[in-house]
Amino acid sequence: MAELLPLPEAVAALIHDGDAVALEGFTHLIPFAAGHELLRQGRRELELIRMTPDLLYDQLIGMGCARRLVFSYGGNPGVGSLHRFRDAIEHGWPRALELEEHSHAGMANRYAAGAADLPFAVMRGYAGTDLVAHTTVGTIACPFTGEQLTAVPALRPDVAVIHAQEADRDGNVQLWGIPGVQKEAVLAARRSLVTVERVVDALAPRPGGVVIPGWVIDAVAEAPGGSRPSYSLGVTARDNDFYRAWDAISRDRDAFAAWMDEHVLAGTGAP
Amino acid sequence: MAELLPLPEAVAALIHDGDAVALEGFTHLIPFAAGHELLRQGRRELELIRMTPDLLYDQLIGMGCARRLVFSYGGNPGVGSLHRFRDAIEHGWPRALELEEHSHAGMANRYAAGAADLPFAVMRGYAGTDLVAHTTVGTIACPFTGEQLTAVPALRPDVAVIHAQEADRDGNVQLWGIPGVQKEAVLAARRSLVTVERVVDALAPRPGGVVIPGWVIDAVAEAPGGSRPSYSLGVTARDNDFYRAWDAISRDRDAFAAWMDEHVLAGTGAP
Amino acid sequence: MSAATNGEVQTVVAARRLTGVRSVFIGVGRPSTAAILARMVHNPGLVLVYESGTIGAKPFHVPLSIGDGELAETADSVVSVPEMFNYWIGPGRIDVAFLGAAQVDRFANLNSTVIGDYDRPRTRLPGAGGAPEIAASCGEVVVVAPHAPRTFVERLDFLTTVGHGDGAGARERLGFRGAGPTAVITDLGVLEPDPATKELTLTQIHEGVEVDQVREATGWALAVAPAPATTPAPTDQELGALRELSSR
Amino acid sequence: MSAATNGEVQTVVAARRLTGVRSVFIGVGRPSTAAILARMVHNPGLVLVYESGTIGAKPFHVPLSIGDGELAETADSVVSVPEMFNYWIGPGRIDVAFLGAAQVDRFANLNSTVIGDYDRPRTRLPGAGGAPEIAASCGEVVVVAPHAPRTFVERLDFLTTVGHGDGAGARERLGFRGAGPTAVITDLGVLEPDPATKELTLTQIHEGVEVDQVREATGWALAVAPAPATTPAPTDQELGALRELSSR
Repeated sequence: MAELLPLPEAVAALIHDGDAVALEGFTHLIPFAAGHELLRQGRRELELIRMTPDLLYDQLIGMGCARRLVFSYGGNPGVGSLHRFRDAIEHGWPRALELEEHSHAGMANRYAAGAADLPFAVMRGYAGTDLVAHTTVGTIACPFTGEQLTAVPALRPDVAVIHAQEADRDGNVQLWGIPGVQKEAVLAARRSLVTVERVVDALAPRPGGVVIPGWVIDAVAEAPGGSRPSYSLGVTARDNDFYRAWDAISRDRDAFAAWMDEHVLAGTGAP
Repeated sequence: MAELLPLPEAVAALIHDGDAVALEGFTHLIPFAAGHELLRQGRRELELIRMTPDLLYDQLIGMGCARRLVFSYGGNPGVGSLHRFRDAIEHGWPRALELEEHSHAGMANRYAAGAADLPFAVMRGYAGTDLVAHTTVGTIACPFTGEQLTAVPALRPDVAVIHAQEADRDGNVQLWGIPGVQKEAVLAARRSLVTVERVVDALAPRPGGVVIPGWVIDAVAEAPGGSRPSYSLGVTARDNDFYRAWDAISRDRDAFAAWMDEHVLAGTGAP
Repeated sequence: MSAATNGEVQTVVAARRLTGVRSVFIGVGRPSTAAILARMVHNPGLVLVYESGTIGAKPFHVPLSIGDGELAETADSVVSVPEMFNYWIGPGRIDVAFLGAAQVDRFANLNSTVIGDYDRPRTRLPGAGGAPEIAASCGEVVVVAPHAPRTFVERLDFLTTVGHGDGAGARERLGFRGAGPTAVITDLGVLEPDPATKELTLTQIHEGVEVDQVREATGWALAVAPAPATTPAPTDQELGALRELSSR
Repeated sequence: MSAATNGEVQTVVAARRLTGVRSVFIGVGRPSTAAILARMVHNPGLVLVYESGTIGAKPFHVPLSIGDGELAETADSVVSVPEMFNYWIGPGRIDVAFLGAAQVDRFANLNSTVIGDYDRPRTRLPGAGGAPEIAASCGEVVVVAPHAPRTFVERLDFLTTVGHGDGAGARERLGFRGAGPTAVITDLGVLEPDPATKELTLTQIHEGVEVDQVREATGWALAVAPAPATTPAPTDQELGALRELSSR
């Protein structure tokens, strides 16, 4: 049953050094506030899992808290490179980063298998690519037709963290807009934390609303604006200017460190 | 692209003798009007596919249009037996009925595999039961853990028929309330027909709304009340009294035939 | 208040079993009545899950079908049938499942498929529905069935749903997640699997019922606990709530 | 109106390619601009599908990301990422997919993973994203890329996405559903796979571009059609709409 906790307490209780952590949200609803809290608490040696690392993982990687990254697309959408991600992979700065790389279809199916508590998922994919030699996939034959298909191993993060528009006082969560893989991530993970724009007395059913019952969530933390510079449809807008500005901030190691000191570590919680 | 057609034309165009036809709807939104039209047009030798045969398939089976039935639960929910279904299986009346029987989990995964155009789905199920010897299932080993799991073959009906609350003039369909396996059935089938309570100028997004774009549907037919005695949430209510009354109507072959003559074949379209 | 019928006692015992439980998976009929009663009396926060995809339904009336509109309208979340089985039942997220059956054997295996031969059945029953996977995966299973020799049989005509298979260790060999049947609640008493052998044992009888009467209603040589408990009579609150619910 | 730049011509040619097409799968950047332009000028009913799960999006602005709010707010249907890949892309429901890449080879295979060695890359690129399965399954693929020797290479540093593999028959051997790349649209012209060998062949050049200029911008000995067509200049309507769109 979800406990309503202040964000620092929720992060302290649920995310530990060395954990495999999936902070999910597909462009929309990226849990920046939770990621920043994790940085302020100095979590280390994390395995970071996320389909689209985006700016949040660029920040976590640049700050050196990740040992390993599991992902499928590491870019600044519509802008260009994630410079901290590149610096870690190209130059090992601030530390070497182990990679496990998949396609989007592979990652989505890995989460779905995790949510179903199956050890793997079947799909068509990866065939003929160099990814096969550099990641974890298998082949599997259909027992009815003999057709060869691809198997991907289930993802079972230690912790999933997502952001949603609202929760009620029992910790039932509702998100709407692009749903991504957030439900799958929560159901696949051993523990889960949901940050929300607001806590309400009762969830009003919404078009496109995805409701995750509180009894499959460990903690809910109120974090208004907690997805900025990403967005929470209907509450905040995507800060596309910041996504563009990040290119310059993140290109230089010192500029990055200074920005993180001022905007994240100082604890304002602003992006 | 969905064509808006009168129901008789849609049924004539899309459903042929000998087809494998899935009329879906899980308690809710059962496409009775389409099934009755199919009876009036005298379709024969059908393979009827449906998780829960319900009263509609009791009627189709009792009228002798089914050669084969693929299903997972053949009861009158909360009332008891489906007497026409039983009579066909127990006494071959009005004709013998070939069965392929699964569990709900198996059928749901078979539809999902069909919708994904995969030849099979992986699940945990059937293990240890007598169903294994009487249906089509296989076993499959996880290529990563070695765990033995169950494989079920994809369902690819020739035609799927579902009922929804509304469609717009481009044939985009919206249903809400219990969604069952209707989206999967439409996506798994080669052809599809959706009957709707009403055609509207524009679909207004609804809580719980499942929208199926018109370009994956072949025909949409307006059929107000077309799910009765099942129901269309927010438009009609489930006629529980009729479900209870069906027990007596269907128990006797002659009473059944008389009822069908009067209420279905005469063309009133009432249940 | 008039004395409780054995059927009412059966429902109340089933409802009591849901005290302190988070979630219950239910079909229609008595199990549904018991679960709604539990929400009224024993466990107001109980999460009702129906295989139609309604999670956290709060029906005011006992639904006739598992897909009545009231279930969808009052649920916390309504999901598709594939999601229900793959994301909710399969991974064992539901604590207790209530199941019924036409035949139950001494290891609480269930038949809901046929009486007689599969290909030429004397009585064709509805079939498996969700039961095999529900019984394999939910935290535990409570069977609710009327106590009669034709129901409690020496040998099932068809094994639709595995309870404890051929006894201790069977579920583990099949790789099942849940604990399996922990109780069979009838209109005469309660059978529970022996901790060592998993054979159903009469551990509780309802007021006014004799042990011999239960033996006679059972199609095999029923194991009986040294001193079966007597079911505590339904309280006025329980019986009042049950009757009020049934009258809605 | 001032003359079209080569980049504008590239966008217009990509947009024209969507005439008469039902659905297109697009990422951000020029492909997104081209698809929105196509809805404005060539194909008002075109269904735009983004991997964020938005089906039938009708953006007024060119989105910066594939998940901008406007895409969700204007879509006919918004689905989860697993559903997008499993129910929509994998079964080949989308007619055309626009893809970009850092490297393209003579069989229209694509690299968006690394420049240099995988374990010690000179340049780490974003990675596969949805491209491998999109290219395998969508009806056909149109590659949109800037024409330069570092992009059009003799040998990919990493094969992220299969176009035509090692030539004719490769896709069939891999069991792919879609036809694969049918065109590579650059700022200099259009390359199309030879029907027999699947090797990319220059079949069309933009106005003012010389064949030799295209050869020099290609890292392999480029096959050239006997008489490459000249791209019809963007019409005033096309160019006006494109510039108006870009200014929104």
